[in-house]
Amino acid sequence: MLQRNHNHPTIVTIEKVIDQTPTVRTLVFSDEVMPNVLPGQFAMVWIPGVNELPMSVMISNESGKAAFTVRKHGPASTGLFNVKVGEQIGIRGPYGNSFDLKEGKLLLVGGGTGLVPMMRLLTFVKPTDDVTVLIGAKTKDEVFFEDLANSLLENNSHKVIVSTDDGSYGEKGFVTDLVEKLVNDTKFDGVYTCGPEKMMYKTVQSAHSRGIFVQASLERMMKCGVGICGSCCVGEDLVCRDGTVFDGDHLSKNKEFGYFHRNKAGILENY
Amino acid sequence: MLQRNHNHPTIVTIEKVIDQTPTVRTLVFSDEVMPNVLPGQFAMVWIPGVNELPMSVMISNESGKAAFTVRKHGPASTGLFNVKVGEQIGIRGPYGNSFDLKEGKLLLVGGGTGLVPMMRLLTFVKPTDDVTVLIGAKTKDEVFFEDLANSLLENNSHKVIVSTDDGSYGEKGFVTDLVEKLVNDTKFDGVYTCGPEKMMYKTVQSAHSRGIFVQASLERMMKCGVGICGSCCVGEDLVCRDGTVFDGDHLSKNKEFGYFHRNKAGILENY
Amino acid sequence: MTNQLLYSKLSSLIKVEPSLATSIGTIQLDRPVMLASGILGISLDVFNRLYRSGAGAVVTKSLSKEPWEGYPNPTIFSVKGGGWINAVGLSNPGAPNFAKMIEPNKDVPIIVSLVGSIPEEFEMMIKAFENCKVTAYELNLSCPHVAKVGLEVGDDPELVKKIVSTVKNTTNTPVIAKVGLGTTHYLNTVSTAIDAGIDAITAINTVRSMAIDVETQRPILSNKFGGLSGTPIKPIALRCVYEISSKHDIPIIGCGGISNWEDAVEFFLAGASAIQLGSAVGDNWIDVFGEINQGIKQYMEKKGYSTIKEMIGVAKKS
Amino acid sequence: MTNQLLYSKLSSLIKVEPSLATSIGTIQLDRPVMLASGILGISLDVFNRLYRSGAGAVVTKSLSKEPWEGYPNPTIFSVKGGGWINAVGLSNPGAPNFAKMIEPNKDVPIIVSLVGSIPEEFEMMIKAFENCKVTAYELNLSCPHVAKVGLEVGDDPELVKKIVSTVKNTTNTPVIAKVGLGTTHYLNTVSTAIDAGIDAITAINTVRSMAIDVETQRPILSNKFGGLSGTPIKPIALRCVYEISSKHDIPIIGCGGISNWEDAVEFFLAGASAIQLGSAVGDNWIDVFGEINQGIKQYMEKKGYSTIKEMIGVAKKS
Repeated sequence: MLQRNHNHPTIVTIEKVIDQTPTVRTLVFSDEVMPNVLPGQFAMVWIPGVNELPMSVMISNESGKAAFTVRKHGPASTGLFNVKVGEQIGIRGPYGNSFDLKEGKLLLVGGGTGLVPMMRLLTFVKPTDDVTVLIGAKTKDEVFFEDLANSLLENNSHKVIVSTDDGSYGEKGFVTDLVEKLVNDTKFDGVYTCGPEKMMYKTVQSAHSRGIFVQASLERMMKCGVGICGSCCVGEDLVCRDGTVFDGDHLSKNKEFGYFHRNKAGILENY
Repeated sequence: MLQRNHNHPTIVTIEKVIDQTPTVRTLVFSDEVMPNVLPGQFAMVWIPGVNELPMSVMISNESGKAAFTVRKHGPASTGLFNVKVGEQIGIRGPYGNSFDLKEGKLLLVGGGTGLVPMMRLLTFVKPTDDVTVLIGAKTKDEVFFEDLANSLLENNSHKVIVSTDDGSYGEKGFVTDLVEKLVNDTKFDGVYTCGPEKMMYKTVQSAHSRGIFVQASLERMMKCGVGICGSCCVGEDLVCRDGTVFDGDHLSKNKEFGYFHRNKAGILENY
Repeated sequence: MTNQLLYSKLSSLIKVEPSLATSIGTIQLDRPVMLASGILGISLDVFNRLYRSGAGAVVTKSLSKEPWEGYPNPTIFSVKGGGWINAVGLSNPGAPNFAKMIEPNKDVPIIVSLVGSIPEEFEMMIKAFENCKVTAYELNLSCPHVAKVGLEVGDDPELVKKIVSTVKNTTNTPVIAKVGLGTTHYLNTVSTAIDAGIDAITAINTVRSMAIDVETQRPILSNKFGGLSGTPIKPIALRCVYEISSKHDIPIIGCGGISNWEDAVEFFLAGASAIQLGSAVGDNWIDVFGEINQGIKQYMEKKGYSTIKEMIGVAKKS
Repeated sequence: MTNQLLYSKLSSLIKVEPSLATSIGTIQLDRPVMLASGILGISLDVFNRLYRSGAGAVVTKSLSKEPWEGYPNPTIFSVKGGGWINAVGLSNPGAPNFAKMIEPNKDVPIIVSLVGSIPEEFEMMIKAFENCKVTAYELNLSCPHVAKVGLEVGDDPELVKKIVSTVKNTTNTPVIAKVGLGTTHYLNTVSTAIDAGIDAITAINTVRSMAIDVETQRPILSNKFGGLSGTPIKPIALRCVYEISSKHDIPIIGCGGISNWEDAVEFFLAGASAIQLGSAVGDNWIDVFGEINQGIKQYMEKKGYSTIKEMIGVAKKS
């Protein structure tokens, strides 16, 4: 094959599709680059004839393979959700920075497909780390990666806590209330979060207000992934190029984080 | 400075000009690449505002420096001949292949600026080699590089023989007659020649007819130096890309070598 | 010239720090390197950041009367052989929304890029900016991948004439026309714009192009066609700047594949008073502005120039 | 289509060796990769060598009525950002001398490229080849750096019409028009040529460009302007082939920056029946023909194509 240009789509074939929930699927593929990306990095994923969207790169238990875990909502994500085994997609990247993983007591807070970078982050923890993973979901049907988190942490002192808003599984209530409680009781060495912006916003507040190191991996609508189109700007920051991972200290000074994102026309919209 | 593209002119400044004869000068410059080219390789030399021409790269006794030894005849070579110390020229390359230097008894036959690759070749001979250098010239005034050849060979068993057509210096007669005599008496391990095409043609004949390994470095009008323009083709060979160095065996089968070259319009002309 | 030479000789002797300030007609900039239209141009916070990073001015995304979503992805990717192809489709929040967004601006020289298909649209849009600090307007007459606007306008001399005259009658702010390689001769568009009173020319826009993925056997862009930018088009853009400056006495802003200080200097020598960066930001991120400013300054010191002006068009004298 | 699919499915099952043969209208070639005009095209010995190396045909240098020396050096160099700029100036031995030179040819499919400014010149030149094996004539209507011929002709519809009709009335050998980006819309030149009876189109020629050396502050080419070739123009050329094949039912030869098998396939998928190589020879030398043929063959095996024809224009179906 000819030399790879990481800003040009490289075509890969989907080898396996795993249903995580009725609306979430993991698509597994082989590639030289994507299995080795850092937690927080993403790829621009082209579904030929449909669309292209930024996706955090999911780990695979098979070496030489990576995956995308997608929830269907818009046309692009639904297009990716519907890709079948043997079909081809294009990938650009990896793009973006990654988490600064501390040692000791770690708290990971993930919601929905925001769990993807959290799972990859777990592959980097040291055996000596004491890791707590919070998985937030609306209801039982939408819970996934709980077993995966436990198996990735089998050699660590760890807790994996699931909370559902309706209490249909695990603890009842918002995961952010759980975060507030945990950071109140425990002095974590690092808190890491990815998921719905409001969830990340509160998690950052809870930790940062107590002087605890916290990082969040932001999600925005993207067109280029390389800092050209500007679609993903949050205040003066570009999620694709300055992020996706930002320190709580930095985010707490950003007027748009937690409140606004831009639509396809670049107009600010409320969360 | 930005990255160098060896097919794009790199500007160098002439630091020293040495008059070799009334019509031949050596222009010395500093460069990272040109001091290390192989014997037979050439550069495309741009004289801003004047022209560009192919030049064999001359050695310099100072490290980190190279030179061009030019005889003024056409507008291009006269333009280069007239470049003063402190003035700038552009260089592309190096281009072309190089001599296959044998060990043992070696014969080098050079005429005029054809001595340039011969001098560089001498820097590659082993102390155990027995080297004979023939320098051919029309008359005394046009003899140069005799002392240089001797000094380059001071650690070798060697002979440097000059012949002038008019006998005004060294032996009288055509250098090619001297070649014929030498290859008749001695079984050389390698014969190398560069200079006027007729001289090279006879030298190749004399050696090749006796089964002696012989190579010649050809000169042709060139525009691109990379095998695009075709100006330098000799039969099916492109001097810039397949040469400048060719084996006597190959040349002896070429119907144009020794007889024809192409003018700027690409029309065959006799030597 | 001899005075200038003498001056630069002197200034090099007495080691005057070269100035990066430049003027494009009546437009005065502290630095000659600006952000090209279409790049990062939708947030005032980002504009301030770019200005701090060394951009002499920022050109906004091309704004239309109404908000536009642009084309579905893929809209941008890099060509294997170098450069980028994009068909974002002029997505923008619309002139009124955008004007509100930049109203607080005090520091950043903002050049507002406008796109439309009839003179009235341009007139309305400019009115929307009456409370904003606008350094200049750049009329995008050369987008290669959106119908009814861009090149379809630039390729229509009558329309160019009408639009430029209307805009010039609407505002006293300097007006720049951005031209590109369309289906007519861009030099005619330039002449028409000059006759209609344009203040400066930006050359050139991206060049209509395409790439096909051989595995899936389809054009990569959702719009199939897009504009080629980056190093591949630099020699074409440089030729256009040289041609315009050889034919007309009009300030020129060079744009097209400039990725380092040497490229920038080439454009000054060809006749550009300032330059714009686009793809270089994608390749080298925001530091590229400072790096290029620095490189230009070192070149000026080496050559004994104390002002950008001394460099402009020097290559035409050879 | 379904038959074709079935056929390719079958052929992939029964492992039919894919064929590289292609036809450009009535022009039949064993291989789809040819040498572009202007490259190495002045010696029959070299033509034979290129043919042995895998070229399906060789296009000669553009020949004029009289011998031309071309411009002084520098005439060719590589751009730092990639690709080549040349202004050789159409140096050539003149049609009569050239015709004599290729008279002995039996094996090599030679496409004779012609350049001129009036129909009569083309007529005279073609007569000079009456004793030669000529596979086709390619009219160079798009040289970007020589006055009175090339683009000045291609940009003049009336002249194009006259020249093409005259040539078609002079010979029964197929006639190809080579177009490029000039000062008018190349698609109009294509339409005009087709109306006048042209048999095929080669797209595209090099793109008018320039480079300036910042040290000596002068254009590098003696002619100042030259034509940009190589990887930089590939996306532009591909777009032109796609546009032509979308608008007209005419055989197309793709040319412009093709440097590997993947590029070649892109052009087939866009609608080209064959392709030409120029700069790639300077970059990778003569082996490039065999390498690209090999790569195309492997692609065809992988995709189950047994003929080039099956690939042509497939990207337009998406």
